[in-house]
Amino acid sequence: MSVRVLLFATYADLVGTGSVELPAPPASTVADVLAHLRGALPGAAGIPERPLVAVNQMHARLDTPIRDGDELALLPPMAGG
Amino acid sequence: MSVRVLLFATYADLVGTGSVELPAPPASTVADVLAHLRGALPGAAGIPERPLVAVNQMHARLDTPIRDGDELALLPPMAGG
Amino acid sequence: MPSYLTRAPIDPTALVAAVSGAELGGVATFLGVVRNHQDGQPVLRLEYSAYEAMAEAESARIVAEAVERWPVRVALRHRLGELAIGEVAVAIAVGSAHRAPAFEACRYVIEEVKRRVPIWKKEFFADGSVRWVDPTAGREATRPVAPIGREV
Amino acid sequence: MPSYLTRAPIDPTALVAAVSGAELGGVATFLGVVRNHQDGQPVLRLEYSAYEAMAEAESARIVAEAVERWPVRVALRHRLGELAIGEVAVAIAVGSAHRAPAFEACRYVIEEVKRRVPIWKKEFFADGSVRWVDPTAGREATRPVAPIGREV
Repeated sequence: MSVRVLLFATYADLVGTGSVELPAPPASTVADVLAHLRGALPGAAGIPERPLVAVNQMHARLDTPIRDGDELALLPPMAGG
Repeated sequence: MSVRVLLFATYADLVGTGSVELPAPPASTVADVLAHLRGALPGAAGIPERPLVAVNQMHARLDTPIRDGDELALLPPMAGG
Repeated sequence: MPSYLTRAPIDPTALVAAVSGAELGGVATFLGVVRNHQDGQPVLRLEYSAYEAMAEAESARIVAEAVERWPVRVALRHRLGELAIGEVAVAIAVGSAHRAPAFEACRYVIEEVKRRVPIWKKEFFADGSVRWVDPTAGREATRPVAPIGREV
Repeated sequence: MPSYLTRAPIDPTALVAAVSGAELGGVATFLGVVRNHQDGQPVLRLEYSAYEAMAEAESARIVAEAVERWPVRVALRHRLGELAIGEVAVAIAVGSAHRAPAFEACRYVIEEVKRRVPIWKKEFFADGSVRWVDPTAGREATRPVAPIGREV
């Protein structure tokens, strides 16, 4: 299956892109996709071990399961307001 | 000595005036002046037993002493805001 | 000394500007607006009156207390005279570098204004009746506002 | 669905009007304003960016939570793009028949916006340097925002 990973702010700067499409085996979690990302893109090594994440535009956790076509976002510390 | 008594809102309506000058013996308190007012002006009977009071534009108490020339105000329940 | 009472419509934007500054990050405000009903009865308009000299002095004391207690700037304005439904009766703006003190000081000022500033409100109802508002009605008898004595 | 994000200057008066009503007596607002300094360094301007689809959705969820928890009307707007010192970055207006819920809901919304809405801020300093703001810097590592799972 396939997952779209979105990167923002410092994370996008680190990786050099704001969006990447990654393949993922069935029964993957957010943590699995994140590990895959670190392997695929060297800049991703600078992302913290346990970043804030969102799946399909809702806050999620590292053990949240991922389904085909999901949108996974890695969120640097938020600074709105 | 002499005290100026100010009345507002419902109390002014009850007494029929917003201001009255009253004589007061030395060592009078707010309560003494209030008792004198009730005797002097029939409408003052409608003022509660223990109204809110101010002396010289500061919140005061019934046992606050009164001095010559003081301005004593009887304050109905406040409704600002 | 600024005047805390006004007979002209209150412009909340001007109060916000008065407490804003390049070094301040947050502004909390409270606006008290004339409602169209009271205890279920339709209100047409209101008339606010005050013991003006004391209302100014007590407002100044409340603002001074807030500024002493929190790192804030405070603007306060209360309207007097006749007000229509929807008009602003009281406006408070509090600017601070941080939001917590801005909220706390703003809340403090409106609570103390309601409790301590000698202002009264006459309601004109749709049926032609008129009534002085008594916020303590239904509660126990009026109690002293604060045990503030004076030097003797 | 209203948009909670805007690239145009925010007009707080319009937000207040949106939550006012003839039956409501109080409006609490909070304005977040761009400060001219950060950790002692002079800031020239800011640039806000967002994960826009999620920022809209999360803002809607926060407003829905406030409206469910308190008897209030809520308006919320967050600015994106480049902002000058003194400009309003976020504005919240909460109307209610009573002031306590207006204050509480207003505070709730700003706290949750800061905690949960994916918006980032780039600071441009007077010395030419640029920095992404990290409000968690100096604290322990980032923690999950909320233990929100999803149905599986």
